Amino acid sequence: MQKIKLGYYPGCSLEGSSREYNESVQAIAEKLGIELVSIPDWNCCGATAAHNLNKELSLSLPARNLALAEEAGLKELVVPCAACYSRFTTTQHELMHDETMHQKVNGIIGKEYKGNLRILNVIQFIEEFIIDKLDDNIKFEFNKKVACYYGCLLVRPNKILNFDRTEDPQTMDVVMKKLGADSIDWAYKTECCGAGFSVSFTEAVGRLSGKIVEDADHRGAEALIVACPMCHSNLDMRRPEIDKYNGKKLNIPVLYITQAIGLALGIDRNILGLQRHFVTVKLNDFKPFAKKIEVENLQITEEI
Amino acid sequence: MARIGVFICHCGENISATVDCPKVSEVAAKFPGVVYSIDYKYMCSDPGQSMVVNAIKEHKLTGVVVSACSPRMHEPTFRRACAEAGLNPYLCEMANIREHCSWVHEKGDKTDQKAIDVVRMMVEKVKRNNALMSIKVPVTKTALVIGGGVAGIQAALDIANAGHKVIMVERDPSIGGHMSQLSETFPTLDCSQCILTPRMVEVAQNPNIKLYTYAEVESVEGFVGNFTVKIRKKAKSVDETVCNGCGLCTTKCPNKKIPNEFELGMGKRPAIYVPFPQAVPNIPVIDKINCTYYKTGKCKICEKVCQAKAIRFDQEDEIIEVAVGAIAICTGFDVKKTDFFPEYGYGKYKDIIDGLQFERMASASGPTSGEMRRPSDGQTPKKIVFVACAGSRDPAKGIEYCSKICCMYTAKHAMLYKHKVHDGTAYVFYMDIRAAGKNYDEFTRRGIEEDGAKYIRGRVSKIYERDGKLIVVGADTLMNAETVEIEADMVVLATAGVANPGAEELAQKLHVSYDQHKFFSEAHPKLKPVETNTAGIYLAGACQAPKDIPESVAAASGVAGKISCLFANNELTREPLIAFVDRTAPPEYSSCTGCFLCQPVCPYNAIEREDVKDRNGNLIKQLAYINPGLCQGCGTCVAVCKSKSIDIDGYTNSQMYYEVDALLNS
Amino acid sequence: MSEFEPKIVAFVCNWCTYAGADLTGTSRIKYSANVRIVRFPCTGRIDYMLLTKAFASGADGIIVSGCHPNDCHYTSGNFYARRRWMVFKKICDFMGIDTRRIVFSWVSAAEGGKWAEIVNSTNEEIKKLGPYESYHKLSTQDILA
Amino acid sequence: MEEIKKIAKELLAENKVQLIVGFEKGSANKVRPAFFTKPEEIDQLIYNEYCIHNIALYLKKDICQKANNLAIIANPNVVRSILQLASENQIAEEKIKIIGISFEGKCVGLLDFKAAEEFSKTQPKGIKPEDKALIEKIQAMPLEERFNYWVEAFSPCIKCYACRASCPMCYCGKCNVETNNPQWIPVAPHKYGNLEWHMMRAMHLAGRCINCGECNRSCPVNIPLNILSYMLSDFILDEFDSEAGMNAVFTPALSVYTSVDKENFIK
Repeated sequence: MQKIKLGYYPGCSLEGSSREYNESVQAIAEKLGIELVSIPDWNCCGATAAHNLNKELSLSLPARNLALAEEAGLKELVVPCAACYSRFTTTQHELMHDETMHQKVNGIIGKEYKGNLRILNVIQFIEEFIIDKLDDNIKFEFNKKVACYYGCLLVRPNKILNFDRTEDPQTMDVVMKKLGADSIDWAYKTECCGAGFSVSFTEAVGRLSGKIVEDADHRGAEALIVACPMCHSNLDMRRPEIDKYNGKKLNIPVLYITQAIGLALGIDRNILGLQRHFVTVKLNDFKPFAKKIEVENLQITEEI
Repeated sequence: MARIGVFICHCGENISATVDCPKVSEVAAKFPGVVYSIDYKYMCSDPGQSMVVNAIKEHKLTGVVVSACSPRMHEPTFRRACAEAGLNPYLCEMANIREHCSWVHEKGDKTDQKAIDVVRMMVEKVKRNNALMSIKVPVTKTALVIGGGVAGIQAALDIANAGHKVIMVERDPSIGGHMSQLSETFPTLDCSQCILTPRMVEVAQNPNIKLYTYAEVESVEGFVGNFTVKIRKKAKSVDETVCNGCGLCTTKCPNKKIPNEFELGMGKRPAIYVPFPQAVPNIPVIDKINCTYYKTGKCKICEKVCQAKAIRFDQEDEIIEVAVGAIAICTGFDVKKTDFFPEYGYGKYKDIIDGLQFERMASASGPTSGEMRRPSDGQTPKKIVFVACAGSRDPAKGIEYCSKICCMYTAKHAMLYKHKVHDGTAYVFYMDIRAAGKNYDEFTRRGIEEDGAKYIRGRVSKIYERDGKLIVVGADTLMNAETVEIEADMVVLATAGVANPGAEELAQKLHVSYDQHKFFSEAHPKLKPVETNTAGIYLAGACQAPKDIPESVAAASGVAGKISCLFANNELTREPLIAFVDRTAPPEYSSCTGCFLCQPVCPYNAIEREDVKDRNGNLIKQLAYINPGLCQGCGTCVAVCKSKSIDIDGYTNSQMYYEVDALLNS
Repeated sequence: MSEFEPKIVAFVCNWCTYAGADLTGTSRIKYSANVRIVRFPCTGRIDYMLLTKAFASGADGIIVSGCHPNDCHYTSGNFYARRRWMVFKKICDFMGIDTRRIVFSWVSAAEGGKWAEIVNSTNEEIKKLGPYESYHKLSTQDILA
Repeated sequence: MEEIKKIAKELLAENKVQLIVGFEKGSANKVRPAFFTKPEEIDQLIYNEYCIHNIALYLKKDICQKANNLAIIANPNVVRSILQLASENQIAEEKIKIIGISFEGKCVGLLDFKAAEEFSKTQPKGIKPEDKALIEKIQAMPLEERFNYWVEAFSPCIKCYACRASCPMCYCGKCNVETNNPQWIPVAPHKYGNLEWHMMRAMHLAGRCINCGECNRSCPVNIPLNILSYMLSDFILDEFDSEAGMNAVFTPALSVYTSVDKENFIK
């Protein structure tokens, strides 16, 4: 089998607070014969500070990474962090629609960014390169009730991303159903988790994330599934503030979708970094995989 | 020698604020052939028109250029003025320096130059205008009314009562339209059906009205006074001439589980059905898609029970061709369905309904016999939320326009709810209350002050279900924009009024224009609100834009008035701007070579083959001949003719050539 | 020297684009004053000889515009026009006549904004291309020579 | 050759036609068009590889118009011209007998229109390689160069109208170039008038030209006029699947449309 080679931008979170996200992405990629090539000499994407302060800077930082990836001969770039993904796609969109700015940014970064790169978030990466391989490699069914949490950045703004339905996204649910999970319909799929206030205003995070965790728990979900390091931090790490807001202790764990896939593929929990979570991930008793699971693929592009 | 007069209008300040009118007039005076040039504040006013009349007489003008607004606005005005002065009206042209110049450009030399150029181009054109005589065509004094809602009913009755024949075409099995679905009407709360059904019966009984229900317009040809319309009468599978409307078939039909369209899916109906008890005509139709016989070849119970022997399974669609002189489009509107709203669950929550569904629920003849029972479990909702402007006035992701009727019907809904569920609470989320109309504001106030509807000014961001309740999340902008969450039992979305599906297709059949929302366009937003750009075709009701009942009825009567005016004459006058083939002396007879490559391009089959014969009847030549009665003046044949043997009055080769040529001299 | 202001002639049909341009006016949407509108009953009437005539008369750019397909007031004039434009464009291209200077468009009576956009974008494009000297020279100097 | 003469002689002898249009010997080795009205004149009739001119041209001239019926010696170009003229209501089937000659010079006997249509389809068509090469060469030129190429190519034109006179499709009684109110095309043979004249002619022939190349042969100053029409014919065949000279009942490309015609060039 020929090895698939894809560009990879881990970003700062995946090297720091969200090491387990990086580990789980790498683990499932390796398991399924995909090589993720990091962009040489990558730099910060600029989120979330740059675009509030300086437009040129906020476009130049991602543009340099994109140009580097192009120079390295990469065609696709997998960007697991939702914030990085948002900055990259926004930059691509803005530069491709504003020739003056494009030239200016090329000048700043001292490179020519052509815009030929396909930028993939983790869900798009899974849909395109993972999902078809699952049937042959899956060991366990992820037979749990899960609440897929998309957060704000993964599907917005629709005009730029043209990915999934903004108000009621479905792509993660489809992946989880494919793993055998019972993916529930719930109310907080795309509500704000508190994001950048994680450090500066933890009370707000407690309130916002509190509602999210409470609703998932209330509807009987056994795990929250996420695809963004920021969401994960808030929902997992800020559990004391969350519990304080809700006035009760909630034990529902928060998993990256790549960790869930890893578990289904039978990868060791520690390789997937599950031990790093603040909320203990107790999920076990997975059923051995018996037969292929057919999932109806929803029409996910939204008409505007 | 041409003696052209140029009249530059200031249009108050509409033109003069941007264009230096005296300068334009001064420059125009020096154009070759111009003998008189003047500017004035309001050319279309009485004194302005008199200036034109007097100048024609005094300066013996042979042509007039009025440089003012769009010819679509005032060309008839000034042509009349010319005629009054004894100048052939077709020797008058307008140079558009308002819509195409002063309103769209900044003040300055470039704009002045443009105005001057436009006048010069029109002067060169008008020099070559021909004196024309208008064309008389006979009028077929029968009107076609498309759509049998309240607007169609009103238009048909008014025209019929004026003594003219009317043909009404309705797509559904019964006339009545959306109004027949409503429970009560604002601002009087009188019962909709009580006021409508007598009018429906009147339509059926009026000897001047021929009604085709379950029928659609197939094609339209011809022009004002002389349309030929093909109507497709869909097979009802019931012989209308025999059926006595006893309704036994509908009660015996074994397949009664079909979602009822009239009840917007909230009730069920059999495969053979009349849409509602007061239907006109009271003749059932068989829904071929759901009928067991049509699906499996077995059943025919309706045929067995029908004592009148009216069931006709082998009935086929019938095409009827009618000749009419005028057409009224009264096709109405539709409401956006709740599945349009992702933030409100894409229509997946049963207890989120639209306004029209609420009307059925509130109607005594509706699926709940007028009791408030929510669709999911039949419980009486104790807390109900009405969302006004659901998706409307939202250019970002919804529908940008205001649907106008929702503020009023939402107030009505809240009141009806409170009248039926005394201990219930009704919340209304709104952006603005637009209650402009006679007794309208009083009505909404009554809803708030007397019936206690709780109005919250803000939009609803999201609705989700939790523990059997609908959680409505919104903002109260009058309370520091705080988030409001209401646990509701039922939600009613006042969704936008949108164009009917099929409106675009109908517009294309009729060759009338429509706007970006697929609503039909009026000829002028203020002065020709019921006319379309196509002579002889008129608009009434909500097919033009969302309208309430009084407005629809008023427009319908307006249309009836317009059509009656048209029918008051036996002949009508048509603009003589039509194509013709040149004729010259023998032995040429014409430069036409008789290739007839013009023939296939004519949309009106107006081009005929004329035989030129000698004295003994021998054919000398075959030439194209354009039937002036049929030609509508598109001029496509003119551009197709290689030998330039065809020309078109009003836009002759010479006129257009010199209009363009005038550019060179600037 | 002042900036080059192109001379643009617009051949439009009466029912859609002329009315659309009227709507631009009533909506007070501003656009370049370099355009001169010539009204025809229908795009079907627009003779290609008038296009070359316009270039010869000093036009730097031409807009030809009418009703969208299926919207023609006369049913089908725009369809015949569309074919004629295709062939005309082909022969122009072949003969080295600059077809970047001829903009074809559909602008309906409801598209006042689109009309302004078409005029402005054409104006910008022609500004970039500069005056159509090669054709103007041909039509003026050679006649005199 | 003998067969042609036999048919022609019989047609005249049996009074089936009043006139036969063909060729006779010209000066030196040349041939020239000739009109035969008596059987004994047929001895002068010849047909050889030099008889390439499109004599369908004469069908619209007085001599043929006045004859009640006639026959014509018709190579594939002539046959196609007749079919195209017929489709444009310029010649009636009852009036004409076609003595068909294939491209190899073989007589195929008398053809009615139906047979002529079949015959027309079997005969070679398409553009000669050298013409195609020239078209491609021109298309590859930058815009300005292309324009100058044609301006220069047309500059020797003296507006003699030989192209028009030799073209069977140019049958208008009053040519557009002769209309003078307005004067659409300047008559003087300067660069501008020449450019517009040749462009107009190409447009008038668009979808109607049968690609006989007569305009090119007749041009005294050797302007490659034929490639204008060739290029368009090729485009029209490609784009609209429409080809002139193949059917006696036919509507040329510019007098019809389909709802799916391309409009990617329209904003």
